[in-house]
Amino acid sequence: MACDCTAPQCQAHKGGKTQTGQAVIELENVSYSYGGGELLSDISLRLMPGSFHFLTGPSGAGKTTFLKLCYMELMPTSGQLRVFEKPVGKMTRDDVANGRRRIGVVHQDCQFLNHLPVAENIALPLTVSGRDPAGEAANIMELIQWVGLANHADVLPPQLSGGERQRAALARAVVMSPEVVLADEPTGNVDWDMSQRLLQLLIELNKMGKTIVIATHDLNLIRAAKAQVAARVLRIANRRLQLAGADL
Amino acid sequence: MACDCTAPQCQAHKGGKTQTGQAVIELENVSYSYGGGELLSDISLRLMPGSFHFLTGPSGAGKTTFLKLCYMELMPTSGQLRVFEKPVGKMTRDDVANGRRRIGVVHQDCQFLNHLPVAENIALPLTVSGRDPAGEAANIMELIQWVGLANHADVLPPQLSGGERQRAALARAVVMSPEVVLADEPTGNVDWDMSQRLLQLLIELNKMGKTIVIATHDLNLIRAAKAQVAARVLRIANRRLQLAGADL
Amino acid sequence: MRLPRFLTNITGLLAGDGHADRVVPPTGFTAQLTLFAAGAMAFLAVFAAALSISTGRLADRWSDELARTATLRISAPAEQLEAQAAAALRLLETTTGVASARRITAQEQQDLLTPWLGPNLPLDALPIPALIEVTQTREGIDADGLRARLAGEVPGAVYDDHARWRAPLVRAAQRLRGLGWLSLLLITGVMGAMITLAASAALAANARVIETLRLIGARDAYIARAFVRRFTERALIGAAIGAALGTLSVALLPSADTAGGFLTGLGFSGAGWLLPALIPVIAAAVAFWATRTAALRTLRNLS
Amino acid sequence: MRLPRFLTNITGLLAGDGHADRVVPPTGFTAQLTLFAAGAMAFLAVFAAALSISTGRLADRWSDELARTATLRISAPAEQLEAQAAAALRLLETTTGVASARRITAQEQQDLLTPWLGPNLPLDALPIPALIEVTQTREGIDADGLRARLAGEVPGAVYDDHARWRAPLVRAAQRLRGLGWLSLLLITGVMGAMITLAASAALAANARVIETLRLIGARDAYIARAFVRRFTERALIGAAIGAALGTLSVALLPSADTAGGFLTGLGFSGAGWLLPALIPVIAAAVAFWATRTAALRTLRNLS
Ligand SMILES: Nc1ncnc2c1ncn2[C@@H]1O[C@H](COP(=O)(O)OP(=O)(O)OP(=O)(O)O)[C@@H](O)[C@H]1O
Ligand SMILES: Nc1ncnc2c1ncn2[C@@H]1O[C@H](COP(=O)(O)OP(=O)(O)OP(=O)(O)O)[C@@H](O)[C@H]1O
Ligand SMILES: [Mg+2]
Ligand SMILES: [Mg+2]
Repeated sequence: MACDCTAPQCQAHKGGKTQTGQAVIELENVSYSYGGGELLSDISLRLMPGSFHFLTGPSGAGKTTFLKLCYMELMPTSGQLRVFEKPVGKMTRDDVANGRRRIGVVHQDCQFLNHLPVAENIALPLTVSGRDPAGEAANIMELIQWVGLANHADVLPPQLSGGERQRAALARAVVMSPEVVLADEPTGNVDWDMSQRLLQLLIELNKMGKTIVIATHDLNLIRAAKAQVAARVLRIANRRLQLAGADL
Repeated sequence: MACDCTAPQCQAHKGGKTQTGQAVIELENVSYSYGGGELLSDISLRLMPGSFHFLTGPSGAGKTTFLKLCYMELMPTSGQLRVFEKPVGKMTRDDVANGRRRIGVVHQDCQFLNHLPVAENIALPLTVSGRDPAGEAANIMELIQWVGLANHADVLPPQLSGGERQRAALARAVVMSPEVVLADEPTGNVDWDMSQRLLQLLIELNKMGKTIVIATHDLNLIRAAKAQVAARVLRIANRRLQLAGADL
Repeated sequence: MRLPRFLTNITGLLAGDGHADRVVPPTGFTAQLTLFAAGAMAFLAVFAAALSISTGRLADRWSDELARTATLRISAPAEQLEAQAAAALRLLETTTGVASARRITAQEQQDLLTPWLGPNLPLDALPIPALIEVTQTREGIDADGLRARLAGEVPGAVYDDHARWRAPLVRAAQRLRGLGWLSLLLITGVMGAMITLAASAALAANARVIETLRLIGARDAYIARAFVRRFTERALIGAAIGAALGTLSVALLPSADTAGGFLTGLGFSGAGWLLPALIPVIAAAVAFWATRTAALRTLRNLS
Repeated sequence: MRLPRFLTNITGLLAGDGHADRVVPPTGFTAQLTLFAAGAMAFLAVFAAALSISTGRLADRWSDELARTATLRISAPAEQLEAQAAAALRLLETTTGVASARRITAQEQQDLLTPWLGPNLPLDALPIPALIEVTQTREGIDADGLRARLAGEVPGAVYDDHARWRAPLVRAAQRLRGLGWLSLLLITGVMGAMITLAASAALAANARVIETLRLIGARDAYIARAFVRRFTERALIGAAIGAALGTLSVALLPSADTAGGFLTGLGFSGAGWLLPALIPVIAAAVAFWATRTAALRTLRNLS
């Protein structure tokens, strides 16, 4: 079973694809608050390997916060969060770093090292995990070409346009072929054709068995994806996570 | 005549609303290059008071660059650019500053002063132009409420979500009731309902005679606007600016 | 309604000496750095100033006292001694460069010689020479000219300008004075460079703020003024604290035995205590200039 | 294809001492600041070290030479003089704290007195006292004990340990030495604080870089190492340049007339010239510690 929400409609949804084994990310009654009132309350969810989820909800609902919990930038204020079957509370800082190498993230505000060329920024996850980017230069270049940055491989990030930054961020997120890709509004600044290309990349990865979560406001993107994979739509509203399926 | 493009189809488009007087921003055979090849070539356009334009084009085409020319962050590498009837080449730095007070801008990467609360950031254009924000506190608060940030007026900008930043940036752009509003992808990170609210704000301003230019990839937003105002769509592709009307 | 706090902020914005100050982030490491650099360098500068003033005073004293006293020794048969001494005193009266000349009394002579000869030696009974103490004016005596005149008029007189003792002491004192000024110069220079760099670093850290302000229509003068005021203030406060602590430390140093007179205590004297007050002024001036330059440089790169 | 340059970059990334270094921005004002702060403070520290070593040497010399010589003056009727002098020398031989004792010859005595008495005084004919020059060991002589013994055995002897002359000179020298060490301490302290602050400021300027690295899966040790290595290097280079320039300046200062012997020139002697090499080591150690602390502090705030 791909999804294990507490929301009642959840049980109706079964994975379109056979999914076995343990959840890669598992939330059990997780709540989160930045200090004021609770932003996310009592959320339960199991992200199975090979599943494809969209995450929607009004601006300020907590989508980014939810993703930050998933890649351990934030720790739940209550509840149990397990990433790759390990409770985050019991992880050392190095465990967290190692876990992140298995999760590719596109942040909403794409941050790069401004003194390194785009290509090196995209290869950075390899570098920091001690792998040799030179050995994978051909793959990296193919990836850069796919996201349409071949002409920008050796410029510095501040010289990229808004959409180019998002594409570079996506390329960096997938360069390690991570088991999970969390993308926060990855197509907010790109045109429709490019967003289809980027979606294609994520669908390809999903077909290889990777878990994909995309936070987005773009309903057209969700429709386009649903035509190709068994994507499910999660919706955050009023501090809760719901599975929103039929209404799309 | 609201638009004076060099593109042939341009002549076919007449303003839906009577527009008189001089163009607020006028480009005459303007080209721009960041140092490599030309990014924008030989662009001519007259933005008339009270006109409403969308600006589209693939990611990296030069939309942001075009807007930067309009608010004088960049200077044309060739051609004539007049802002409020004054050639930018002949402006002093203080002329530029004064000109910008008549132009509200939503930047693609919304920058704020991170040490000042959101409300003060929104009021900043008043402050730096020597006007007294206290005298307009009621108006400012109404604006903050309209963009849905009433609960975030006194938090610091780093604590805003992506969409909240965009809304704060739009509020800051319009707080002075500027004659021109240039918005670069102002709805890339907000949900559909909110984007309608923001569009409403800009349409309201347009009805007051303000000139609006919105760079966006969101075709639904353009459709929604066209249902309400006589909006025209400019498209940047292959270094040229074209008026794309019928195809939407 | 969340209005109240917002209104308070707006009011805060209006109060004080203008809105511009609020647009500059109040804290951060570069702010601390500016404060500390100004403070530490001011502290050191006060020390260096105290050192160079003290050694300057010392050098003056040594040069003056040693260079401006000389001795005339008159050896002659007892019956001629008084006559020759009187002649020598007359001659000295008409010599340019002599401020005063005085016969050393027998008692003084006895005191001087006691360590060597013991208290029991009957000096009065001995044909000991007469000694005249000569104090020179600032211009000094032409020693060779004087010796030539003495050879003619007071044959028994030997003029000793203590050159043998004086030279190394004066050299040493002048050297100390030079080192003092050198330290002061170095430290003031380092203070200036440090404040300049700290201000530049702080300004670079605020490049985004400047850009944002410029893009929403702030004039150069407004932006520059805001930063210049804030940074000048920081340098002034930092240097004032540093200079005050430095002055306090100098004042609290155990004072040297001035009775010994050989080396005065480190410290200022009289109006000299006001000198440290100059240091914050210099620091503020440097900060003003550095911040202005850096701010305008940053602004020049923005259109 | 744009591949070649990209490949070169990747190769550059692999070359040298690891990838980690490249993730730290190489320039910027805070980098310059670290370099300059380390350099300037090292320069001043070398000066302060030279000052304190020179004054230390001076103080040693003065204390030693002055404190360790004394005079014994024996006034006695002519027939007893030789006997008493011999007795005094014997007594001094058995006194603890006496390194050597020597009768001053008549000629030496004459030379000492000439400035006061003239060359013609027939000293041999006079009942002048005998003088014995005493050199003390480092432990010193118990002056009161010696005087008591002398009163019994050599009634005509007066022991003069030059205390009257010595005290202010020794005080002055020790004071100079103290000031030298104080300056060195102050400047080293300021150097440490400055490097710490500069490193913190530079690290704060790189907070984004650290955050980005941490979020893409870099381990703490990797990030800290990259920054620590870079900053330690900067402090080391800056301080090495500063110390070298300082040493050069000290060496180039016109050397004082050591023949005068009163105040030696500012400078190091012998192995002392190696002392400035310590300063970059201290600077690097401070930078290492400061950067590590600041980096780990920054990282602790990130999950
Ligand atoms: N660091 C923070 N401190 C305090 N509050 C925060 C912080 N970050 C976010 N918030 C608040 O938490 C709420 C949710 O933020 P979040 O970024 O998760 O929203 P989102 O769903 O991603 O919105 P958007 O679609 O606009 O990006 C927002 O109201 C925001 O103001
Ligand atoms: N400062 C710069 N220096 C050099 N090249 C730049 C700079 N800024 C932008 N560019 C390049 O100019 C091109 C156009 O950039 P621009 O930001 O105008 O695109 P855009 O149409 O706004 O794209 P997007 O929809 O992705 O925001 C891009 O290819 C970008 O890489
Ligand atoms: Mg978000
Ligand atoms: Mg853009």
